[in-house]
Amino acid sequence: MEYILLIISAIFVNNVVLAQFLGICPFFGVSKQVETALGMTGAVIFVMTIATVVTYLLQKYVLDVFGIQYMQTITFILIIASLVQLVEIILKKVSPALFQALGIFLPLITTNCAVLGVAILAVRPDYNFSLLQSTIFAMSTAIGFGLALVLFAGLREHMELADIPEGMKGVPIAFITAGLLALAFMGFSGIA
Amino acid sequence: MASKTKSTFVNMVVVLFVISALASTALAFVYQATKEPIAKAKLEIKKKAIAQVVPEFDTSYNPIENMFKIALAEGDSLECYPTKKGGDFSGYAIKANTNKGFAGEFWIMVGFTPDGKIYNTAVLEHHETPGLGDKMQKSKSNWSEQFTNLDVPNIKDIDGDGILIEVKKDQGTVDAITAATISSRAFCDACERAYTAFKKIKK
Amino acid sequence: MSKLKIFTKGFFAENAVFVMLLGLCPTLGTTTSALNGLGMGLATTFVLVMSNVAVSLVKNLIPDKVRIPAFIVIIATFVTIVELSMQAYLPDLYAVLGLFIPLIVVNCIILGRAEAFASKNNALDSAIDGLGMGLGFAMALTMLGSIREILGSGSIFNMKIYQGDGALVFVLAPGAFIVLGYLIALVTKLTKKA
Amino acid sequence: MLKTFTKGGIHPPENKLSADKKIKILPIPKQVFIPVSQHIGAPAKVLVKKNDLVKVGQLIAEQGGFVSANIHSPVSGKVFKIDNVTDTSGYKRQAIVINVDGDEWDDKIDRSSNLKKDFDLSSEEIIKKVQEAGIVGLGGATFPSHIKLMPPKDMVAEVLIINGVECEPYLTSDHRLMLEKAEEMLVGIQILMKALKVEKAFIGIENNKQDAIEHLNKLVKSYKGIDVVPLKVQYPQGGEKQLIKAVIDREVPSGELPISVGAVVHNVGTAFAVYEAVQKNKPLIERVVTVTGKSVKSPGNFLVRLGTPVKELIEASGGLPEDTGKIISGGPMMGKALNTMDVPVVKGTSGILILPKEEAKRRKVKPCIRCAKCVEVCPMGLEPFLLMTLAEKSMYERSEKEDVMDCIECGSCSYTCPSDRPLLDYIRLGKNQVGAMRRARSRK
Amino acid sequence: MHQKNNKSMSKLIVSLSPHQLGTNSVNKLMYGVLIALLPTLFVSVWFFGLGAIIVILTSVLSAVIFEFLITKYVLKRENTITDGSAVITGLLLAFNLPSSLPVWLVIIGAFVAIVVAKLSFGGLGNNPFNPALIGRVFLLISWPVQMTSWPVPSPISNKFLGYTDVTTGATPLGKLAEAMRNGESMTSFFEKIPNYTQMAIGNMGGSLGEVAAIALIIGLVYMLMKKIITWHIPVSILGTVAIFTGILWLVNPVKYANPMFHLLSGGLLLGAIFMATDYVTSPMSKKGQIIFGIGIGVLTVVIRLWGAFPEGVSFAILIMNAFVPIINMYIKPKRFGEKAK
Repeated sequence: MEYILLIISAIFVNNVVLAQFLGICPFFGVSKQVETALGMTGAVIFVMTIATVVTYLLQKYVLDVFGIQYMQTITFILIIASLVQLVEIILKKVSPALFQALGIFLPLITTNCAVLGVAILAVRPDYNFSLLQSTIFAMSTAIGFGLALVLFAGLREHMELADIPEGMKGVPIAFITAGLLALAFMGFSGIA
Repeated sequence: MASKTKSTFVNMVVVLFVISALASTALAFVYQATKEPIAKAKLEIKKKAIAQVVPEFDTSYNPIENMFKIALAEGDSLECYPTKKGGDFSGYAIKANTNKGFAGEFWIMVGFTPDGKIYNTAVLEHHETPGLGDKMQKSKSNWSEQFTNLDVPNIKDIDGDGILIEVKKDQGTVDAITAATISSRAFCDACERAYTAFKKIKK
Repeated sequence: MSKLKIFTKGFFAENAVFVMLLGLCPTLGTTTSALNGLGMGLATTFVLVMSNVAVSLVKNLIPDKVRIPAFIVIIATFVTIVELSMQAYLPDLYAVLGLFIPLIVVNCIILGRAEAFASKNNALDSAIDGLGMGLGFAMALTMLGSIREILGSGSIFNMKIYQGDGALVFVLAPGAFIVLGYLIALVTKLTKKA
Repeated sequence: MLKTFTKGGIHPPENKLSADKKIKILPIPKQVFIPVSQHIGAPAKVLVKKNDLVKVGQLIAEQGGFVSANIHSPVSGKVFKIDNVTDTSGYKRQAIVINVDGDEWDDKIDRSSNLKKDFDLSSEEIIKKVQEAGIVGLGGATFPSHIKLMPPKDMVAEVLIINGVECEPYLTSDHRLMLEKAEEMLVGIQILMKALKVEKAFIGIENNKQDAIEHLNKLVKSYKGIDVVPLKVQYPQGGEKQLIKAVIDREVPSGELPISVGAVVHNVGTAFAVYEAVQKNKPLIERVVTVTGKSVKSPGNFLVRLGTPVKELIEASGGLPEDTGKIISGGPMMGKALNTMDVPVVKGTSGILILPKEEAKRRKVKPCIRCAKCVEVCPMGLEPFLLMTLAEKSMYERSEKEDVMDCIECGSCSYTCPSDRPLLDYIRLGKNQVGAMRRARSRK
Repeated sequence: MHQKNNKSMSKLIVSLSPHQLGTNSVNKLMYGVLIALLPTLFVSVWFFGLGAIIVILTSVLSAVIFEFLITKYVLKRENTITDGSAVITGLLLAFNLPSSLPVWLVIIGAFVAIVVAKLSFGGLGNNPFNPALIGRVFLLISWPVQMTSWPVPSPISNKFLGYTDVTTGATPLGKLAEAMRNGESMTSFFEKIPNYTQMAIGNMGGSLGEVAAIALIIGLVYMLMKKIITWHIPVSILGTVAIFTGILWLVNPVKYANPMFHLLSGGLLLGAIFMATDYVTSPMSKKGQIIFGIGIGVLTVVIRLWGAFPEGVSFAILIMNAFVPIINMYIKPKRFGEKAK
């Protein structure tokens, strides 16, 4: 039950994009088409989960042990950057088609602050997460990111066909849409 | 213009290593330099909170150094900061948490006078909804003033559930923040937990 | 490019938020009030100037292939410095900005400027560029923060300007998106005319 | 419960003004115009030249390819010229113009009106006769009929469906034919069955032609294997795929022909033409045309020689009304608007409909409110609103993915749209573009 | 003769088929919806008196005025007032507000509904979210106190002039949320709320248009008869709520309220009949509409029972609005002759 709540909370209630403002850049950058949004979601779920596991272990068994918590930001970001490289290399070999589709977005994940943000949140002392909890937290957060991204991509594809006023076309209307989506997601608040 | 270092393997490793080493050194230095102020800043916050919730006390007896923990249940304990005036205990600042908040756990400091009255309260950390739940902060509204000088031992437990500090909706005496009953209820819960801890000290 | 132009382009022509759409997370996440927006903007400016200078100084020493990791390390170092200093000397602001301080490291503006400007220009120009870009960013954040604070809390820089409650939604996530959306539409319209 | 097709459909006001008007023979005009493209496929090749003398029923243009049809002279007289003439498409196309002189028929044609029931021909012989007579689908599609009688090698026809639906509002030519030439038509059906080697034929008739249903029901008893199937009134039931679904509940797969589900569909008019060709040696030189419209003085059904200018038909039914806004060749749903009354009646002309200005005016187009009514009525299960938007935004790749080519252009979407959006116009544009894209692809 | 003929010919209208159009029109559909809303309008005025009239008039008028001003002066497009959609948005917004809401808040709600949620996207037909609900949720989140003060209804004869001076009380759903949090049993809970008959005629606290179940159902029947909407969305929503709450109730009747209560309380009927069926923001295919309805039903119950807001219909509809493009993309009507894949 505790895990279910954690999952629901991370996906819906505290949606990483719509409530916490993390990962906004890819949210706007990779949301023009549902298909690419789905691909990006896959990549983020993968990177975010692994990154969180690795950084969690690093925090508990290196930084905390040696009392050098101040190295957190620097080590975390390096780990995430190298992980992305690794994913890129693996993807290139395993699924060239997917690589083709995601190639340009993968480097974006490095600067997807949601990945670093979740890694940092997962080791926050007041959460006191276990490794399993951290993993679930990261994965659910990534799914929440994907959910928001895919819904948003659908809405934007829909708007491609709509008659948006000149001044609102493109970025402005995308923000308004995101705002209204966030408004709708407020309905989930308090579920716990 | 100096020529660019070539991307040979040795160069790369050396450069990265040097940069990382420099960065760590710089950080270690800054960390050392800020360690004291950070600790002080944190202490300051705590001191301020304690001073807010208990009557004036003698600075000769440091409540932070004399902090002790009171266990409420297995793995659940609260910190208590006792203060003295003229040699006697004059107040107890208890740092209490609750997980019944609207947005998860929050922390408040509750000060008791030795006779069990709440002297005052202060919010330490919270994630309640801005504009609603955050009205429990003194800076946002005067809602929490109803806890000032609250004579807890003399509250009648109307519904007989053993809980004294409750909002009116739960047959208690506290007016809830409008449209933020959950936060109000959680605040009461934190106070109740602090009071339970206080009673244990008295024993 | 004249020094003045390097400095001013960050305010309008290449404003990070309104035009380039960079650094959106802190833009939305920390602008619940004018003061928070300003604080975040200045913290970012500091990191931006320092990392720009550092990158431009060492640019020739770094082999191309490890350029990005090296830049990230440099940026992360300054971010951590800001984080520690803020914790020490501005604990209240730190409590509010919280997670977004370490996240400056992934703010695309900083790595972007390091890549696009500092790695190709001298230290002075890079510093001016960083300052201009940073202040432009800070300006955008303060603007957004002010609007949200006025609409959401009825105050600006914590000074009450009208009685009663504001529209809470502007303090929350939906309001942030909506205000920024209209703001970008407005800025685009104004700059297009000019 | 009456049978009908299950997906989509509309029920526009029927307006069958000329349903009880007997077929009148229209006098032969002074001059006829015979376009060489009266059918789907390649134009026929002209066999006559200026000043040639021709008889009624004489071959004047021959089949110009596999999918094409012969054309015979509907009149006797002298070839005046071979020139470009505006036809129902609104374009000028090659046509043979004949100045009429008397009414001299080819000797082989049996002009008597007695019913000839018996025939003793092989399938191949029938098909040859049909082909020679230049018979095409008379329901409006004008697909050469003999091709439909020759299923591809790997497919077998199981059932013949005769289209007596006439779902277009106003039109009554098929209705009258079923009443007045029922026996001939039934013999024609038997000939078609023989040609296709099928044992079973159904005549689908919409329930609003009760008299025809009763009449045929009486007669079919003496014809083996033919059944009348009354259908619920619903447009576009006359569409081949819809009719097959309604009568035998089979769905022709997207992009395939009816024969893929074992069905062959012919119009009642075609069945009658087949009778005349096989039993009377009479090629396709005349047809029944309805002239109708609310403002028309005396709406009626006429037996008309092909090539007769539309003007003559209109004169015969009381002249062009004052407030005429639109003259349509065909019905109101799928017909073509004419820009002149000089166009000739051709093999596919089932009716001439005259709409008053008030009804002909285009309504103001309003934004799509996404009410989904077009989706509801589309008999092909398409999403017209989307296809229109995609065409508007020139997104043809997606149009193709959204099955734009399945559209049968029945117009139900435009008819039902509360915002009066010209859905079908844009879908046609999409179809054209996708068609061009496909051709370009296959060239590669 | 030839000349004259040509002249008359040139007046012929040439266009592509079809040449005959149906009698559907946007105005007719919109006015149909308005007629269907009349019974509810009557009941709300009956129970909430002057307050209802003030809120409804303000909402409708400001919606229409905002639509007029923005289309004319900002978008510079053709006037769209006559299509009736702004009136419906205004009326539906009013039906989602308490009768004691200050006029200035009503105006803000109408502004958000019309300007932010509708015209920013290009007006009728382009908005992805239901405008009236966006207006309502915006107000609910911004001014929760005012938005959750529900005047106690009283028949018009008793207290006609009761706009500012009214007693307020919680809605049955608000009371349910209380009871559930306190672990109160349903038996004692049901003693505190109006009985089903009272609930069905609308004698309970709540938004203007949500209280009268019978009036709303009359509207539904009218719209179904006039073929303005089909049954798919309302039935799938109500069915899902009934089944979902029914299962919970069968499992633990002490803890969970019965389906009847859930159907009659709050804005469920108003939402299912008038808000979710909004053409613009609902899926195009029947299958899609059913999925949409089920989604709304499930989310409504989840938010009602476990969320912070006592009523979840508005949020549920808005959340499912966001799913509509995806639903439209993947749930296609079955094509005729579709080949098995």
